[in-house]
Amino acid sequence: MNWETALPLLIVLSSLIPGLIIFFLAEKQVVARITLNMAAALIKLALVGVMLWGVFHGHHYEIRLPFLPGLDLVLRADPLSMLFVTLSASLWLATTVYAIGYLEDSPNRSRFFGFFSLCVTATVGLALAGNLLTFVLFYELLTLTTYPLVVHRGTEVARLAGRKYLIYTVGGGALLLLATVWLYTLAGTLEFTARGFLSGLDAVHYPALIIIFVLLIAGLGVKAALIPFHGWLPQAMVAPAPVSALLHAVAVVKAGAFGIVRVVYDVFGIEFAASLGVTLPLAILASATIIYGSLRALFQDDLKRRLAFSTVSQVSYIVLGVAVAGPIATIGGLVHLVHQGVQKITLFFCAGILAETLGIHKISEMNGVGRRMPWTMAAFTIGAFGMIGAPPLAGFISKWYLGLGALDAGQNWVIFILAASSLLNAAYFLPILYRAWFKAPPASWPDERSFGKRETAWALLAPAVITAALTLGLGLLASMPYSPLEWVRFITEQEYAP
Amino acid sequence: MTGDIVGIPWIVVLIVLPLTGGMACFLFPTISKSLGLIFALAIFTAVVGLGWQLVEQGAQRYAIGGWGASLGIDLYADGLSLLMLVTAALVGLGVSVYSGAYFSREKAKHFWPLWLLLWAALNALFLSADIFNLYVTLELLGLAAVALIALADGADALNSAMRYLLVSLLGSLFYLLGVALLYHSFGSLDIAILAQRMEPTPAVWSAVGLMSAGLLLKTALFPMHFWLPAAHACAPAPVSALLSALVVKASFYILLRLWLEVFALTDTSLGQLLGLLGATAVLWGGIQALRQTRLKLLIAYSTVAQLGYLFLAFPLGTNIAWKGACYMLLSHAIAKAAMFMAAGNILRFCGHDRIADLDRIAQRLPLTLTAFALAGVSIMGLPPSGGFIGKWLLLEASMSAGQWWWAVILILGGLLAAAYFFRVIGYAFTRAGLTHEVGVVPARMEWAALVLALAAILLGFISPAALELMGIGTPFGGERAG
Amino acid sequence: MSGVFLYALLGVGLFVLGLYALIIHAHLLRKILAINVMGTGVFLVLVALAAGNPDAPPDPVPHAMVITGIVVAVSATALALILMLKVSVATGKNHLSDSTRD
Amino acid sequence: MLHWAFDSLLGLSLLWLAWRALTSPDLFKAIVLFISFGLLMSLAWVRLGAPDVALAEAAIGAGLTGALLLAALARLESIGEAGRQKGSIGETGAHDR
Amino acid sequence: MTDNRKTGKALRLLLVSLLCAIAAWLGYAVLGLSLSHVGLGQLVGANLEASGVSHPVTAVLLNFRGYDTLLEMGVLLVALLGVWSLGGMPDYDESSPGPVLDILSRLLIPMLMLVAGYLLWVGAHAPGGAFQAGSVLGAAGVLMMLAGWRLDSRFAGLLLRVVMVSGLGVFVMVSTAMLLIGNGFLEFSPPMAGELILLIEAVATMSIGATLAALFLGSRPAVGPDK
Repeated sequence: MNWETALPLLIVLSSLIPGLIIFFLAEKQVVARITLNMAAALIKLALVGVMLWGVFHGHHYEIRLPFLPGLDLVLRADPLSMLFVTLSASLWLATTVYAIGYLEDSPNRSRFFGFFSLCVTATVGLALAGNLLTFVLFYELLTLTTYPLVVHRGTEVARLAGRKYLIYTVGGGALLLLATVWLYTLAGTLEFTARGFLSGLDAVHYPALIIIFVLLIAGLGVKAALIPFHGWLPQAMVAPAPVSALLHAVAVVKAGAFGIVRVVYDVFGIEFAASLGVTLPLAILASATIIYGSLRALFQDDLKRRLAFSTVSQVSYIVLGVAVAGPIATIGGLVHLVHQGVQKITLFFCAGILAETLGIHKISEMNGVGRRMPWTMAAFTIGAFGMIGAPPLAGFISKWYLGLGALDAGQNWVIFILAASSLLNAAYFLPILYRAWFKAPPASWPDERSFGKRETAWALLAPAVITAALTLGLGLLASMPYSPLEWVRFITEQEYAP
Repeated sequence: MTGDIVGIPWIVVLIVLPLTGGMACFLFPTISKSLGLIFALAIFTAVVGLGWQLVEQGAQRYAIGGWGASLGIDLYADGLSLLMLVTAALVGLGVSVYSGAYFSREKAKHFWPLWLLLWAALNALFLSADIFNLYVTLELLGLAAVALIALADGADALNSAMRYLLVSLLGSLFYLLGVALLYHSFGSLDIAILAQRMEPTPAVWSAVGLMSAGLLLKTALFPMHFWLPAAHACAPAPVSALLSALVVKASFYILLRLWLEVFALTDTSLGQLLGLLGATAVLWGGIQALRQTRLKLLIAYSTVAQLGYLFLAFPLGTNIAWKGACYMLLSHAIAKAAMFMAAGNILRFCGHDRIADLDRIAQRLPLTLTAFALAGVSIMGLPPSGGFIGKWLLLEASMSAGQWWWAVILILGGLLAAAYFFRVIGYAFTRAGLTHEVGVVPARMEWAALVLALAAILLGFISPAALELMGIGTPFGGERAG
Repeated sequence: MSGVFLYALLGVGLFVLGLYALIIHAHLLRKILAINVMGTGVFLVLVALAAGNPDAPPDPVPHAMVITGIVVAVSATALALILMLKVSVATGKNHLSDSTRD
Repeated sequence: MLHWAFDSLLGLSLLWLAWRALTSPDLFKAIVLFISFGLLMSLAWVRLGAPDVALAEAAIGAGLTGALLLAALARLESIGEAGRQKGSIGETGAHDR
Repeated sequence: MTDNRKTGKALRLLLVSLLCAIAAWLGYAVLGLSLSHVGLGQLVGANLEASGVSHPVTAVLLNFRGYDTLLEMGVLLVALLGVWSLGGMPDYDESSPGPVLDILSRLLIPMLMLVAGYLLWVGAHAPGGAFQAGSVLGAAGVLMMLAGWRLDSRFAGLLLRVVMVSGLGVFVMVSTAMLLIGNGFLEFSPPMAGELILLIEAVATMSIGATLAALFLGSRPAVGPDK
């Protein structure tokens, strides 16, 4: 159990054990709970940093636990998993601070933070999964641990939203399980290998492999909110803000997209998938989701529902990047995984702050909110412009690479999709900004809580501002050695045959 | 040290211990509770001892009275019987701890002797290699189970106990007629000897039909499941846990043992019929469970569905399929026992078990709810639970055997299980004030349910070792073609 | 020789007759009677075939099995009768009320 | 030849007794018929060369089971009466079906 | 009204035809059995003298397949436990026994005791044995209860329970004792096999008689302070 094998397990345990302990903490033990939460988040970030540095210098981290005769649970740190682990760990820290501030004195916080830590455990486990079996295990765990958070408020609306969430995710999980077993019986192994392990199979299995691909994409598409499986996402917005921020913008949705990336690259292999002819329909489905998501977002008056539909369309950029079979498009898709995460979490933080301090839920109530809360709206504006793809921000870079990749791969129609969706993004974000900055504020806010001279609690404001700054930073300093863009270039070198 | 551990004839100890325990609890009712717990622990260690012995020396055959196979009765212990004994020991220990706090003094006097004699019948049944001896153990099991159901005083408990008794007697008589035909065809009652002399004559075909019908009636496979829901729902909570986890599985064990060795017809059309009945049981049980308004009835119908899974292995007949079915059996037993205990806690706490009004448990019975949730994870077959391993192995077997329709049934069954499970969990999270005074639930009862549920989850991680243990003495035959 | 088969067939006849009565009658006492007749039928099959070859004495093993069977039958009948009485006291009816019949 | 006749006569009467016992309308008569069926059965066991079984059948099968059945019938009727006194919609009488 | 009787009749007809088909098939199967070689008769005969009793059925019942009988004593005990756990039963109306029953029972009961003793003893070398003797004893008990006799409450506590359990208890104790002296479980070494079997049978007879009588009574006898 030397350091090379212990590290991945430690990263997973660093949020599992505190989570289990938090369950047993009484409601009023606030200090203990906060310290435990923060300690867990910081330790995990530190460990991820060490592993990031190690992987960059070629160390090999892997741990195998016997799970089934002939199949093990594998936690392995390869460059692709490091991308998602770093994203999850850093954003979990920010969201923990935010959640502590947000749920100041609401009931059952121990239960909330317990399941919150279990969710991150599942996400990190899913990211570090070394074979499809481990991935499926953590994928199902993610469903089980997010359900109590969706129904946390305990209202009838929350229960119905939870029910719909389950119908989609458990159904998706079942399809994924069926496809995984079928794949195992055909291929004999489920290990993620650089250029996929299916190219060796003889041609008689090709129709079966296509059906398996469809099942896998359907199973993963539920969480990646591809149409027609996206229905649960807008309804899950009934959950408290930290949940919709971390889970429905980062953890759950990205898990689905990350799964599709794994399947296309490390199970089928991009060339083999292209030869099977399954990448084009996937690209079309992703494009349709992008357009559909943006269109639906236009007509939502509730702020969080508009952001939810925006997430539905934004995640499909990643899938589009993967489906367009070309190295540059892959870079665009993968880097968008990080950028979209950071930008969307900023927007959800701001939405939470508005709801918490001013009681604003509808966009129509946001007149002149910029004057009342300048810092929050500044962060919201940076996030919004990032989404639209304005130059200095992170969003621009991923759209830039997606466009270049499409041209390089000869898929010119993708350019029109990107252009159209950017226009639609502008169409549903700019009115919010215009209303917030240029309209006169109403006489009184629906449910205002004053925080002395500061505009809101620092625990809520700080995370939002930090992630906004991160969006700016990722955009400007894209070509720095440790930036996500360089890291993604490091990944794609391995995915494509030299 | 290991010399004498392996030397003790654990097979005999496993039968004598519960018998003496039952008698002791009957003789001294005032201290029957502590006696019962002591004997439960002793039996658990005896099972561990036998397991150790099997690992060291492989399958054990013990000739009672020293007479040998055809004349006397043999006891036989291999991987399959060890699995069943471990299931009985785990669930038994959990139920013993739970019943310590569940029964009033008056009822406990009757519960402990009957429960330990039922345990003796189970152990004797899992270890016997003689088909008439199996008939006697089946009767002992049936009568003890009926008496335990009737412990819950109430019109429908007595009613379902009566119906169960008649069904049990009918099943036993069918089985006995099959035994008579087999004995007079081959002149022996020992399973191993019958397996050698077996040839397909009309008498053997009717014996197969009769014994299978009798055992299927007692296992409550689909068309013959009518008696199970009422019996399991109206019985006291620990008794329903015993019935669903162990008693129903005993007749399945006999059918499996006969099918594997004596009948060896796994790949004929009869296997397909059983698979079909199993599939309908999975779907029918799931749909009925969805329609129930009372929690214990929902769990009882879930048992009908889960039993259907076990029969999916018959048409497949490969080694993986049998191991998958047996693993499903083990994890279902433990998870279902935990679920019934949780339902018992809820019933004692709220005074009713109407699902729609369970919406106050999450905050007031957190341990019970966690136990119910973890057990549910295993029943649904979601990772990381024992149920998942069983489901994975069965899926793998049906896929590699090319009969993919069983895989679809497994997936649909899982979805139905998720549907009726989350319907209950959904209500437990909604927030509503208390409208009546509540019964106190002793901590011991909540912890017993939670520990069993955790065991069901833990089963998900120890499957390589467990599957290897199950393979001692190759009960399922080598890697025969599917 | 033919006597043996005559009794064996009689055993089968009693078994099936008992099964018919068990299914037809709703009154619990009659069902218990039917179970007993079926039991006797099975025992008859067991012992009749034991007297197989006329020259040697009949095979004692089925006799032991039947004696055990008879004692098991009487204990089951005793329990069934008392349970029937309890059901009759509790539900006021002498037959099974199918509360959850499906 | 005589054996064959005796056996077939015994078999037929056993079958007839069983059938009458199971389908006679009056419960008391059914039990009495069942007891006589048990006694005749012990005769059959003797014919089949199984004296032990004959003894057991006579003592337990006919004797004790008969006694249990009659006691149960008597109690059933006393429950029926008690039920009717309380005005509950008990069975009209044990002698039905 | 008529239609469901009609369907009732149709269903009954279907049932009868189905059962006749089953009977025919079973009859055909039974007739197909060739009974020439089969059966354990010779094997039992060969090992008879090692079993300690000369009557084959008793040898099979108590030595060769003694384990069946042990479990079967368990069945009797469970039946009794079940009946007692079902709680009170309207007690058998012990209206004072008529003079005929009284005199008859005074004559018959000692007779029955004697017959039971004889049956027990003769079981070693002729048809008889524990179960037959036990049931005769049970019949004697039933007769006593019919004549209005009830067990004195002083003996209705632990002592009664010991008698009930003694049948199974002694059998198990003797069989495990064999283990301690080096034999296998339930393996009676020939010189003392006869005596051991007689001991087991005697206690079993007492226990079976008491159990059958208690099953007839139906409820636990009025017990003094629960010892």
